[in-house]
Amino acid sequence: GCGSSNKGGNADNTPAAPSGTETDSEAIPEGSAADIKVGIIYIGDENEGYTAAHMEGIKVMATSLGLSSDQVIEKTHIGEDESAYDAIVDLAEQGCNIVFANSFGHEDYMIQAAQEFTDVQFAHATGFQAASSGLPNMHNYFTAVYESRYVSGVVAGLKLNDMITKGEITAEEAKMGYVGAYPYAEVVSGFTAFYLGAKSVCPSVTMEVQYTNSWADMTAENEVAKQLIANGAKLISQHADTTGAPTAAEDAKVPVVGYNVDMTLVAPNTALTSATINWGPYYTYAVKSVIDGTAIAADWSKGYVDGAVAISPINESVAAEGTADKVAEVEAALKAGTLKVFDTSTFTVNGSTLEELIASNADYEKYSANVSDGYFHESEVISSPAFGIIIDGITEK
Amino acid sequence: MEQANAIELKNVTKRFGEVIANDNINLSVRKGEILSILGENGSGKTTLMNMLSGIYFPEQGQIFINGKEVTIRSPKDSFALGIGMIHQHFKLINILTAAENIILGLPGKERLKMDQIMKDINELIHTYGFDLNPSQKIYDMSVSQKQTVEIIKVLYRGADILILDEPTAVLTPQETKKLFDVLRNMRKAGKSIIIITHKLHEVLELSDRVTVLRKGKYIGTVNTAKATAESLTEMMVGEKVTLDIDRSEPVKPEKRIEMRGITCKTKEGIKILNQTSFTANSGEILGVAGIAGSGQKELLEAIAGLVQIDSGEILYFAPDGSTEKISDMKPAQIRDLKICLSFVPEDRLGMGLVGSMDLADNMMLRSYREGRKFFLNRKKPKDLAADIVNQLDVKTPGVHTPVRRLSGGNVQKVLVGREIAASPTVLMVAYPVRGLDINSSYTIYNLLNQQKEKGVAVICVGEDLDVLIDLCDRILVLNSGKVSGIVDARKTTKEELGLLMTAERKGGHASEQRRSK
Amino acid sequence: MSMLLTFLQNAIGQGISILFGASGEILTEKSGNLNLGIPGIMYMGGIAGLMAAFFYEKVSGNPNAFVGLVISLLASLLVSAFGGLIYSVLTISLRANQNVVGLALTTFGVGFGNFFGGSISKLAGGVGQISVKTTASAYRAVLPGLSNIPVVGKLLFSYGFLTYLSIVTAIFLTYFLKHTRKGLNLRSIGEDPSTADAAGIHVSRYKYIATISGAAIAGLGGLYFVMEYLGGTWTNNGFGDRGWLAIALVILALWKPVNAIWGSFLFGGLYILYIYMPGLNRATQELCKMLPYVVTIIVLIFTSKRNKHENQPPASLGQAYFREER
Amino acid sequence: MSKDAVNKELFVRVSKRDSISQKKAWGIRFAGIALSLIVCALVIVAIVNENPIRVYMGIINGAIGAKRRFWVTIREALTLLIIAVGLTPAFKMKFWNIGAEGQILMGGTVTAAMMIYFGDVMPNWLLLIVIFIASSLAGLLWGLLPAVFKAYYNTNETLFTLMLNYVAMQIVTFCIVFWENPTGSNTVGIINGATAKGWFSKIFGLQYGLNIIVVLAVTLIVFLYMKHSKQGYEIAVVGESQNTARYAGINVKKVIIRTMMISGAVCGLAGSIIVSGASHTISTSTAGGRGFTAIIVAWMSKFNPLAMIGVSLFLVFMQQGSIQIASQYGLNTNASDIITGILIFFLIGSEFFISYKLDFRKKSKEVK
Ligand SMILES: Nc1ncnc2c1ncn2[C@@H]1O[C@H](COP(=O)(O)OP(=O)(O)OP(=O)(O)O)[C@@H](O)[C@H]1O
Ligand SMILES: Nc1ncnc2c1ncn2[C@@H]1O[C@H](COP(=O)(O)OP(=O)(O)OP(=O)(O)O)[C@@H](O)[C@H]1O
Ligand SMILES: [Mg+2]
Ligand SMILES: [Mg+2]
Repeated sequence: GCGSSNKGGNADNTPAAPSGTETDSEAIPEGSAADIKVGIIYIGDENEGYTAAHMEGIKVMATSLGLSSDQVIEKTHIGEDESAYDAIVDLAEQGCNIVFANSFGHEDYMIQAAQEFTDVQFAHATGFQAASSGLPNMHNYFTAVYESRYVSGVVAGLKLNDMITKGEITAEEAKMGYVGAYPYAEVVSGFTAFYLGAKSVCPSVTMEVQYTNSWADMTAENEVAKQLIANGAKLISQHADTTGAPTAAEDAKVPVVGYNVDMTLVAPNTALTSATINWGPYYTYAVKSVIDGTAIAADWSKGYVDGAVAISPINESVAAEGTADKVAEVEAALKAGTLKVFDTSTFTVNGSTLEELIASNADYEKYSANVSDGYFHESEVISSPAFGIIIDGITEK
Repeated sequence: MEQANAIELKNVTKRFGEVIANDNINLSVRKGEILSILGENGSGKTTLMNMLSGIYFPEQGQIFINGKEVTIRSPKDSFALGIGMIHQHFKLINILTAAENIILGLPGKERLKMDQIMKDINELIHTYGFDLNPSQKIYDMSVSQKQTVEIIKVLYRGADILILDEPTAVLTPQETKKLFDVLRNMRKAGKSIIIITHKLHEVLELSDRVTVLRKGKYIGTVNTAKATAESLTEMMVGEKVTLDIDRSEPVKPEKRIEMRGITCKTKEGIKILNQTSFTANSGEILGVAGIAGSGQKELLEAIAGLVQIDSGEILYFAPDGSTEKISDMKPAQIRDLKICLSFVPEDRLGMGLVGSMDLADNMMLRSYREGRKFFLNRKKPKDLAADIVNQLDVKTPGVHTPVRRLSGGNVQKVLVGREIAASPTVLMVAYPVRGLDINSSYTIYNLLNQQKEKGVAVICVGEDLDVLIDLCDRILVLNSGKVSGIVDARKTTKEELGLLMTAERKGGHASEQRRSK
Repeated sequence: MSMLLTFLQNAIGQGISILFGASGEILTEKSGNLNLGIPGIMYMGGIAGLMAAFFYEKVSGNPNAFVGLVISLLASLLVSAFGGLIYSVLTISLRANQNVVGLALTTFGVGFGNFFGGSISKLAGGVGQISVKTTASAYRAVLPGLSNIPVVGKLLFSYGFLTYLSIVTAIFLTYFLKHTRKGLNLRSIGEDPSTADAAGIHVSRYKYIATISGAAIAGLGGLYFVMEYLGGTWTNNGFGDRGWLAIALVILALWKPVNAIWGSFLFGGLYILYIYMPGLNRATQELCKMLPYVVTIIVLIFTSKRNKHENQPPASLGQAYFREER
Repeated sequence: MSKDAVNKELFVRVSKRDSISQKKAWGIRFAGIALSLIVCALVIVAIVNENPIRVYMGIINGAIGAKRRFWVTIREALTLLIIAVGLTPAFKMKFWNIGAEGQILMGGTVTAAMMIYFGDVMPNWLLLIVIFIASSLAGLLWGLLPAVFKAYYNTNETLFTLMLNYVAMQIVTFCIVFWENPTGSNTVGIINGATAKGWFSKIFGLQYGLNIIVVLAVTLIVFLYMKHSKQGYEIAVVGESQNTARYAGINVKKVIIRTMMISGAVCGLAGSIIVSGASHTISTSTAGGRGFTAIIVAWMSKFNPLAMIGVSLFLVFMQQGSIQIASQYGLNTNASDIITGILIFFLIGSEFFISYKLDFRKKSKEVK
């Protein structure tokens, strides 16, 4: 049940468009895509990988649904403060039927707006409060990027194996360095998946994580990568938004796995691949739901099955031989559901399995809802990542 | 063929906003002569000279140098024509050495060869008999040393025409004499010299001809030989004036200020006042004489509470018979005791007045705190400013003109006017007529005498010994921070004072050199 | 040992941009112009070099590293000099307030950098796709023999030519200011333009030249960052606050370019120290990031206690000069 | 150029204007604004290839085209105004306080702390008073530090205050580690979102009523203080010459410290207006460069608070407007910084023609 009759006073200038609720759906004729308006606020702009990926997703959505350019209003550089609220409300007042926001800190402001504009749909990426807010027009979305990180980990593991075989490093020296943004579940979940992917092919691998305390700080990422390399990392990966780490890796001639965008131009001699997210499927789904008048899920997080995640083309000149075949195999298994990234039999925490810990340690009890059937159900309870555990083999600095 | 004039100005006019600083001026300077320019404060002397030196550009009129019409757009053009000017306010860079200042802006080998430059300068110093160390920094120099640098700067450039704007205002009689010797030597060498000064005796002593300006207009030029102090003053002012100081006898002198063994040190630890003791009485003018930098400034500042005192004490004897120890007190504390010490400092715009504020706001500089109100009372100072403008004939567009815009003499009138208006019991003045024209100077002397007659204790630091002798009742002579004598002005002579000022001048140099201003 | 070496090497790498900025600003300030637009100008210099290289590599199918270097260097110098020109016209000829113009120029310059960064990013096909590898390789080329010497080679010879240029520039400027006639004239303008004017020095010409060349030198700091440090790519605001640190360094270096050399290395080191300090958690790391600023303040307090005449800012700094002004 | 032309080369003399009528002065300023708008239009047209009239309509629409936009413009202008007003005493004293960013951040941080820790323990009106006092004290402290060292050691305040901005920034980041929600997210989120404790309450039905009242009151007080109070007079004297101040019996150290305390306190209060009155959160971008823009506002207004109202409104108007056209035409938002820069260049450049006039005359003779 949605409060469709509860029109906000400011929505008068909304064109005779559907208000995206289930009850209205029957009344709306086909082809109403022509009347729909979509708004989105971005934390950054096309110069920053994370936002660029969202922009790409919006483009995919607009193309596939046949929206014209004046049906999509984009606002860049919206901070995580009152300006987010101003921008969201402005979009709602401009007649947008659905408004997206792409940064974590936008969520509170979006909820504020969602309370006022009950016939506009609001969808927020990386957030976690939609379901608990009780607002029918508030939604969260994310992707199972851990799947693509796992796959990129496999690519990394194969490269390490290759280096061991060639005698460049010993099996014990197979240490990876990871440039993380914050010690935040999204990051932890991501690098754990990456590590597990590498470990699935290179059992001796270890990983050191260092944080930059920023989502996008090219210099810090660059410097942290250099430090990791100086500290013995033989391969670099990242969960931070710039090309800082690949630049450093290219300098040091250390193989690197990127994030968000293809890094081969920045690091032609060392970039292996990047874990990427396709936001297109979600945006298409959400906007289509508004057009069709169907409900949008409060939480949405999809992976390989829906084409929401992928890895960028493998740089054949750097990757180990046979990588493509192995990747295809792993991807197929993920799609089929036969392979679970957070399979609890593949890792331990302080020497114990996750199941043992949940049973014995009060700190881990909160994960009990996530763990069943031998694996950790990431992004299933709510869309945003929940895996915040440092497993054995990974050290944090 | 008659030889062309070195300089000839025809109908030159210059305006600053509404002020016509120069109005159709004609002037000529012959080769090999010294021409004085006389005029009251603000009559446009400096402005006129600045047009020759390329600082200002005339609105109208023509300039001929050696018979050829020229356009002088910048100081560079002026140098090229062989004109060198020594400005009223020193044009020296404090953090540079004398030598660096001298070669400033000159063409030459790009890489500086200071050794060679020093040699050249030392040669010049030797030729003209100056006393200067070219590698000394300007901030370490006394006023007269800075003056010397200015002169060498012009000579080094090989100027044929020399303009000096009030060069003697800050010099001692001895230094002035030396300067005049140099100028006479230069005249002998065929150079043309223009000198601006307010001291008539210097005009009469040095120059060949005198040109007089009044209120921006050209009045006339006379041969010095045919002129007298009185005739020149009349030309300047436009009417007959009497140039006498009528000194009255002190009335009921009572002890007001007593300084007992005061010693003050500079930051570098040099004693600028050394065991100085004296008393100043009500109803008399106590003169303070000494060569520059002997501690005159500090003497007044010590009383006013502006310098740190190392030892000794200063006592104030109030008219009601009570006594206060005011050494180690800040100006505000002294004022809180209701002691009214008025002080006209040497540095008018850098200390006595706020240049960017108008006359009215400057009036309350020392009194704004009166009353317990949080907000200012602006009516009183405005009225006071209007009074002073009227009474002292201050030339200003109005009481809301920033004082920085006024000419030197008028600035001084404003400052003295304010200090007297506070009805002080002690009035301290430092170089009260420096840079002032004759008429204004006598106005100030009369004001001091009036104060004395009112029973105020006046302490006056001065450089013109003739004036001190005519004006004061007693004269205190400072020598390297020590009192070398206190004499009766009615009985002393210039020679006696000169002797006291210079006798056994040990260490005097050091303190003189430390003076930075 | 290798960690220390990496640290020192990167401290120097971090310092070079700041050194260029500080050297340029010193030259500018010596003429009495306090150019707070330097942070913006450094962005302008960086993006201009990158754009020039980008279009060159795009247009020429087979780009030559050296040609790319020359083109981007010229573009960087020109555009940052243009920033200096805007500042000069407004403050010298039109006598506008230096602070306002400087701050506005910084706003303008940062916007300029990010705007064009975004634009070429779009042209390049998206974020992270700008790459001028060929040109950047010329900037990053090191002397092959020397850089291979163990330790010393890494510490002293593992940098591109801009690093050495920054040091040479600082030394040359020191020599210029101290031992040449023009340097002397320039210093005198910064101290007292009316005196310099009376001495026949062309005040506005010197001010223009010093400000514009200062801006060009500072712009090289941006170019260094983009080409040598980042290897020829761009992110918005990636250059961060280095421009402000450069202005800070001017004061710390007491207006002497040679002092800025070690000062910039110190800044660079403190800037990245938190990455190398063991035993920090996220909160204490943030405190550690305060170090460059706190150390600057402490050094500042200590130097201010010795108030020598020679260590003061140029006396006329920040003031417009008009000959006929009283 | 022909030889002839060289001889007739124009020779421009600059001279000070006598005085200029208010009408003419404003005429020149408007000409400056008009010229700047034309140049901006050219720039925009070059980039987006749009009819400039439509672009300007877009700007107006973006700044005041809707009620909400209008109020956002007002809110932002008020914030800028109070910071500029806060900077005025310091700059009037020739104390180069470029540390407003830090003072704002400290005020904002303390405000956030009060909201977080005292949100449940006192009524909102009391909490707001506590916030005003505490944030002012925080800004005051941040202004006091450089002032003390300036007064006693003559430490360069430009650098000191600049560095304190960064220190404040790190303090905020440090606090965020403890206040962030959820852990690791590095965002504090809306504080007291449910209870609205510590938020500016509506006044006269206006959401930003309290912002208006506080800012205008502070502006008026600072105006009176600077222009008509004895302390304001002391500030002007110290700014002109410390020697004169000493001669006048002013305790220079005291004035420096007191003035910077006031300046810092107002900037700290501005921090509370941003946090309590608008964003309800704290982050490193809470000050967002306003501390620097406010310097421009203060100088361009020649420290006249009335002019500051106009200048900050104009700058914010153009900023909000350019953000709108950026979104409308798919421009990068950084274009708005370029436009702001150009505007300021022209506005401040036009001041020259108010104080000076140009005489063109033919160069008649050359100096040989
Ligand atoms: N730069 C200036 N701006 C405005 N007014 C000026 C300027 N220079 C001089 N004046 C005005 O022009 C008039 C002439 O001033 P000038 O300095 O030439 O006088 P002067 O004869 O040298 O006086 P003094 O004996 O006091 O040195 C005065 O009214 C003065 O206020
Ligand atoms: N600070 C500076 N840095 C670099 N070059 C400068 C600097 N100052 C001046 N120059 C250049 O040096 C040359 C000589 O300058 P200078 O001011 O000495 O002019 P000039 O040739 O002596 O004078 P004019 O051309 O007016 O006769 C000029 O071309 C000027 O561009
Ligand atoms: Mg004069
Ligand atoms: Mg004079």
